[in-house]
Amino acid sequence: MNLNIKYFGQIAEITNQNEESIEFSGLIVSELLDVLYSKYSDLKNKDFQVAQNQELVLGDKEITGSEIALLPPFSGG
Amino acid sequence: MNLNIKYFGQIAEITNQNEESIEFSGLIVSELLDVLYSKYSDLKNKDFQVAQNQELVLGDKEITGSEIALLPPFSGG
Amino acid sequence: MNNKKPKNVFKEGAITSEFIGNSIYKHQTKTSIGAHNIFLGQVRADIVDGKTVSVIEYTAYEDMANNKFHEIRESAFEKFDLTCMHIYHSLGKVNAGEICLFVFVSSPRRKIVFEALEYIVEAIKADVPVFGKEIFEDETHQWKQNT
Amino acid sequence: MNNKKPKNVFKEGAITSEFIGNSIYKHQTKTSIGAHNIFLGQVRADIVDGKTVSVIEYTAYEDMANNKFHEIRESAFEKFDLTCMHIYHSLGKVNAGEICLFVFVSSPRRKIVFEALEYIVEAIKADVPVFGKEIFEDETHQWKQNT
Repeated sequence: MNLNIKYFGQIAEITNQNEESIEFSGLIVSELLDVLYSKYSDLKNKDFQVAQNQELVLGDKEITGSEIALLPPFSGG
Repeated sequence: MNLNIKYFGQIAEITNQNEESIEFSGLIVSELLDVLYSKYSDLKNKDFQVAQNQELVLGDKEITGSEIALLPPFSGG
Repeated sequence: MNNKKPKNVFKEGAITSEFIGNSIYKHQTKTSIGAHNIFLGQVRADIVDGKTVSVIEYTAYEDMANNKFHEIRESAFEKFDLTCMHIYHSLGKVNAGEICLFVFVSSPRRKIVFEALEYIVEAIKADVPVFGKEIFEDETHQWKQNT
Repeated sequence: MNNKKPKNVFKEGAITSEFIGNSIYKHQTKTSIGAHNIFLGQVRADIVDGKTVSVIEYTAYEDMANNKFHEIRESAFEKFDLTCMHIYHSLGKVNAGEICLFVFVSSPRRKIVFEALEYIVEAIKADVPVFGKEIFEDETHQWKQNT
């Protein structure tokens, strides 16, 4: 399936873009991360969370095709 | 000795003045209160504290001649 | 200037929103501050036995009150790592909806301002000889009790 | 108006003291309020390895952030007897000394506002996807970490 992935903060500095489409044939979040790690090896050293449909998800969560975002540590306020 | 006594809030409504001089021959706060109770009998039903030299004192405190104040419950803010 | 001399915390009448805004503005040159916390006491139009409070008239044992405000101030600076602290309290008449108490604390970090502000406001309520006369629309009154 | 639709909490650039003063002013018609509590986050000119932060540039996952602000708002109204609640957060560049977060809660009684404000500010820091880029005077930067 075709996924739209958003990047923020220091994650977007590594990917060098704020968003992109990726063709994904796996099932769960950790498989998507493997795809991204192979594309952007510097991501491996970064602290981030994954949101799907604007909710934080863990690695075993099924990818539903909704909007995915990679979120570095929050630092509002 | 001659004492200057200040009244505030609902206490001043009973004494009908904000301050007065009283000639006092006793030693301690509770004796002064007896003098004031006999002058203003409505004071007996009122909740108040006594300050001497701007510090709260109890009935057994010696009267030193400094400024005395009768303070109803605080309600700042 | 002698720092030990208590400042006069009292202001005649209500504390305006312009005064508060201006006080916030003045802190923008203090760039070690990361967090401000502000408490505002506002006069409530309480309804008692069918009558509505329209004004609170504040009086105080002013000398003792300013000494108590000063003690609270010193003790808050000792307990908490505060950059600034300001207290203003109204005297005289303040209408329902207007502000009668303004407490403003600032610190590099937020956890400190929360603790400090609550400490200061509770101490003011408990220890400072200020007296509020709640005047109803029909000119009768009752004396405010803090709870 | 659909109350369930998240409002936009974000403002471009710094939150001014005039805006805050005006927001306080607007609450003077709400005469059931007895206590306001305001938190302001201000950008610190922190010094890191000899370099001074001059600006924080905020970005956010805006849709998710507004949803999270909305959830925090709903949960605060459920937990605490609040009359009003307002949250504003900056996006884009905010200079050292300027205000980037304004949280304003009001209630009939003071104990509630202290609890509610701290709850809301901590939830914002923990749950809302906002990212602060601390830009130094020499144009280099680091990413802000909340503590």
